[in-house]
Amino acid sequence: MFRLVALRMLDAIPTMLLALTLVFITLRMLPGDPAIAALGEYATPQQLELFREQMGLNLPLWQQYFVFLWDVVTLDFGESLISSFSVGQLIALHLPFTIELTIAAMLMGTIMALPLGVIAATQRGKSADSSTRIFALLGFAVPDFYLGALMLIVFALNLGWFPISGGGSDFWDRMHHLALPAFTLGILKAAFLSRLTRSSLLEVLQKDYIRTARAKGGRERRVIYRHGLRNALLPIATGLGLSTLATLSGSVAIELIFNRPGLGNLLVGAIEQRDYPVMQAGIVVFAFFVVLVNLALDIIYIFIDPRIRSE
Amino acid sequence: MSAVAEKPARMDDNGLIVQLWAAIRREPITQFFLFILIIIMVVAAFADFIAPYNPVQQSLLRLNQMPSADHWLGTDHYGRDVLSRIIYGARNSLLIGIISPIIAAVVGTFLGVVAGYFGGWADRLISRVVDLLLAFPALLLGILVAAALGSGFWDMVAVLTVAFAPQFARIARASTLAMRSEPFVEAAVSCGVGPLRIIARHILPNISGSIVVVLTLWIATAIRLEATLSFLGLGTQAPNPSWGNIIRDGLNNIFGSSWPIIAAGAAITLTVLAFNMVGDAVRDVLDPETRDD
Amino acid sequence: MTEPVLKVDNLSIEFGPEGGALRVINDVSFSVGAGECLGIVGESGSGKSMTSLAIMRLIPSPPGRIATGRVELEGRNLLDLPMSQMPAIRGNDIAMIFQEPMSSLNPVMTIGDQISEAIMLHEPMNAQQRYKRTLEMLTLVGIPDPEKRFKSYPHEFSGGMRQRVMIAMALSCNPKVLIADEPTTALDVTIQAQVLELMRDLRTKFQTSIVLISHDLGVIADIADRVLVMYCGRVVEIANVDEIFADPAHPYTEGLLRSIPSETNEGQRLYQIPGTVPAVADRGTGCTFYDRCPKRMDICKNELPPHFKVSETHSAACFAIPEASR
Amino acid sequence: MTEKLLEVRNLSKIFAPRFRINPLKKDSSVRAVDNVSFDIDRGETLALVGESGCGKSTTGRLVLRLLDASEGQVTFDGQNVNALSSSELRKLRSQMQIVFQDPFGSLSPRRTVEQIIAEPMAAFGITRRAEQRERITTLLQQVGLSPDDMRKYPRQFSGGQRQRIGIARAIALGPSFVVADEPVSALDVSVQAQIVNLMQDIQKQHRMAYLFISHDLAIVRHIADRVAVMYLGRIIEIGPKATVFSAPQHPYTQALLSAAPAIDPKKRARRIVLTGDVPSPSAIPSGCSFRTRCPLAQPICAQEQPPLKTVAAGQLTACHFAEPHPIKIQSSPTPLTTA
Repeated sequence: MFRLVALRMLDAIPTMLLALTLVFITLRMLPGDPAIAALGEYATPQQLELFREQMGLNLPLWQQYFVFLWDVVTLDFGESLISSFSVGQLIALHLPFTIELTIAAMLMGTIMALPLGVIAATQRGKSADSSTRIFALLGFAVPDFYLGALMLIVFALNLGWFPISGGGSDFWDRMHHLALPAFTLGILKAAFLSRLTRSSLLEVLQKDYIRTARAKGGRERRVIYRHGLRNALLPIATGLGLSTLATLSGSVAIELIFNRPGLGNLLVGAIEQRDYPVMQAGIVVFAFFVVLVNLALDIIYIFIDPRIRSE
Repeated sequence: MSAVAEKPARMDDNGLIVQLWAAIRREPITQFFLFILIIIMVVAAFADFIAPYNPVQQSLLRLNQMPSADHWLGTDHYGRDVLSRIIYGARNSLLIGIISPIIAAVVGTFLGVVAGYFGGWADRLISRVVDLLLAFPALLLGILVAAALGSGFWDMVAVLTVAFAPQFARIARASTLAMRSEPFVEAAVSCGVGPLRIIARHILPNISGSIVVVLTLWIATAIRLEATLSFLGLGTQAPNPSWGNIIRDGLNNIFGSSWPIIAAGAAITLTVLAFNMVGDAVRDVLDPETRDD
Repeated sequence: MTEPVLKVDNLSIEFGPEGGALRVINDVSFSVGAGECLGIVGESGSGKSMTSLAIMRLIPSPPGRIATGRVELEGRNLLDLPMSQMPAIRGNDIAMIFQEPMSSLNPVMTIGDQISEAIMLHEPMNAQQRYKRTLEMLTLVGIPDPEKRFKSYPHEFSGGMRQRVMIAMALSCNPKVLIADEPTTALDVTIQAQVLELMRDLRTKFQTSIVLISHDLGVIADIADRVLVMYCGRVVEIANVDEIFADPAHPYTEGLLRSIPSETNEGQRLYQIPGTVPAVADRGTGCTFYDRCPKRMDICKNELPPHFKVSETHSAACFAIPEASR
Repeated sequence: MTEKLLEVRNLSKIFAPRFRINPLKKDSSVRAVDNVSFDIDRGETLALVGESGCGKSTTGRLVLRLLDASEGQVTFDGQNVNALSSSELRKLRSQMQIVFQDPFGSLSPRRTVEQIIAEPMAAFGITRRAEQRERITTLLQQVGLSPDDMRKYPRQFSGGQRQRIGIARAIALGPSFVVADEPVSALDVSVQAQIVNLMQDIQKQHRMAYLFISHDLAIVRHIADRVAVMYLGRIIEIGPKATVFSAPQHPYTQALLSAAPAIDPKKRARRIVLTGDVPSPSAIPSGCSFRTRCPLAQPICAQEQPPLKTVAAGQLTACHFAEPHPIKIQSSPTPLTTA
């Protein structure tokens, strides 16, 4: 089992490399001069040349590629063009807010979704099922930033229960700031995950071994939880992984709405202000999380699926 | 129990449209959303005739007005008519939201079928890249490509195409692989039929159903994603209205009026919901095994 | 014969919405005595598996529904019991094994846990006793190295071994009746021989009554005492195993036996039953075999033949059975 | 007047992952078919029997070059099939055809019966609609369907009828050789007889050769002229049907024959029940691959792989302990007249 975990970790390295290559190719080889993109259409040729030199953009492409990889490996992302902080410092400052939001939202979403999904599956076709379907449809149709804006208008602006912007200072203040954005994302995740739980469970409940469990005298509760849900956990875990990444990227918009000093806010600000080093680093950090979550998922699978264990 | 579990009739009996219409007629809710969808499309197409005001016309005389007989949805902090902005915004949102998944479907299906049918190095390359892209949430890919490309109309289309094509490639590849091992494809090979003809006659017709299903459902996602990117300032740019950037504008003026946010968000929600419901009906006809109830 | 352990009376099962329901099982009656093995033969769509699921009340409902009939276990009608009492009977009084050993075991639970779960559900034993009993059962069904195999997962077993595990699980609570639904169909012929031999051994050891369902007449001939032939949801013939193979009374049974290649018809053209099994919706009021029957008469078209006795132990539903022998 | 149609020599197929980067992962290459040789004459039926995973279906596909062989050679009607270019191969396909096991999967669900049967014709230049129609009408009548069925879709037919359509497609261009891959095992007993009879009728009419792949010994006994028994990718016994069935020399063939459940109670007495399971094709035992289950196994079996050696006229057995035996068998082992 340990060997398999190690194997998966090794597998993640080429994936990360590929992801970095993708980021590099997109940022450097797509149409558009990064220097012009950074300095704007009206920059003088001298300015552009200076910028290119600073950023190493006048090196041959393959050299740029290795410089880029080396910078990532040594966690040296250079200096921001706008802020006085280094890029590394900026990321360190902003990252915690994004992580706490993602974790809080996923916790809320999962805790709401699992019971809802099980109820919907076992009460298939009844009113509880229809309500979760409507919940899921709305959850899919309402954009997260719109729901966030509505929450902000109602609970922060009009009712004044929650702060309007910022990330908070001490622990309880941070929780207070976190509540509304986390609930916004969490409830949308719950809509998706409850439906996923329902369909995964329903699919598992069709399986032959469920019939075996009934035939040996298992009561419905036991059949559904011990045999059904335990097996449905496999697709649900995949859904949780996807959902975590979607929440992570969804936090970009939510951070903008609630004006939280998170990574998404930093990234979007950098794109807008053409702060090229910050933008590049922000995307690399997101890519890192994508690879990390997928790795975590692979490892979780080793623990919950015996078939993978004996591979 | 083959006699009891006869599968529902497929598109080869009746035309697809006939079946789809029959399915829609059975569901009053789907009818309602189809009606909504048609209205939204008509409004977007004839925005020039329907919108009561010029959407970019500013007026200092009527800033942040509440809804009234003159301005059904009020005005924003530049005094622009919110209803007119939403009507014009529908254009951008719908065009990008419909065109990009179609292009993505064509590109993705091509790649997926090539990878799935011919295998070999082409498959390895395509699969590896597709797997990687699939690991990224669509929004993140959108942000990445938008950061590199910019935010014109075709830039947005390209952004969404890159974000969605991997989904189609994955489905096309998987279904092609499944079809390839079907005995009827092997039978065609053993009859001396060439690969291109097999793809055209046996593979594409059998996978097109699932591609169309995914396509209709991804249109809804595309509209939402375009709105999100515009909201983040990476999509359609002000003063050109799109539903996403109306909300962005609204957020900057949240103390002045919340009407633009509420109205534009409702427009997105309704449109996504409508596409989704109609997409579900399409799926129920084309791909009845995966239906959700 | 002594009092039957299991008695099924006029069982009918419907599928589909109320009003538009189709009757897939019609008036099925039979009984199984203590220690007896009853074989049920039929082709796909004959309703043999549905009948066995109905005994356990495991028919997916909706859309399925038991419309009429009784299923008596030692005189007690199971269909009268509230559904909440069925789990106490399943696995304890009546156990079942299925056709697909590959998919009938829970993939994320160890073999040992699955067997000891069955024991836990019905026997008042502590964990240690259960463990011991499970090992005994594994040994009994011929699984080598049971301590080690206890911790194995189903995917680590071959099809034949999984079917042994299913048998161990089914017999772990000493059921009165074992229903085996095509237990060897998914297995290769040499493995099938192993499993059949195991079932024969265990039958003598446990004195369990067995209902064996199969489409394979060879398998039925191998271990059944009596045979029930089903066609289109009805019992068309029932007899002792020797009678049915030597002297089939129903034209369907006869056709079935003659269409199997064997030493006796080698080199000859095989007998073939013309036509195909009619769909459930197309079954008329008369004999369901009418369209394909070489002995059909006018009466068969619209009137359903009742069961006529050919001998004390042999009956068949056919008007062509001569009056004299009835 | 026998005339050799197909010659298979030392055919092997190894399924291996294309490349292995990670040295920690197990080698998962599988030798599915190992050094298989046989001949088929014009108009003859050779049955390939064995249990699942023994490589019999793979062999059928290698012979038709629906799969490319790793080693060995197939000669069909004097042509080296392995050496043909893909366009030459396509031309040859009118002469060699296949009937599949799965009557539901082998017909494209979205095409009519007419389109399905016309496909091989179109591939061979018969494109005139009227000519196609005429031929399809004849073919449908030959396989016992009505010409009106032409416009229907596969799902409107039962399993047996679909198998008839599959046969009509296979014989559309008048092939001289057909691989029948478990053609009746997905069918109900009463329908099996119909299809077996049909295949025999067609064989007589067209003087076709069959490679009849099956696990059902009763049907093989009925339809085959010669029988080859496979175990873990190798042919372990091959010979005329009468000899193989009445005097099998390989212990596996003996066990296989005795294991088939029989209605006749007399046959049940002398059953040989093998112990253990078939080993995985990725871990084939050394020497004789059957030794792990063989009641006769000796040390030599683990060291040396027994070659196929002649034990009677036309009968070859791959067992260290098989001895030549005198054959006193008529064309049929039991008198036919009693039926």
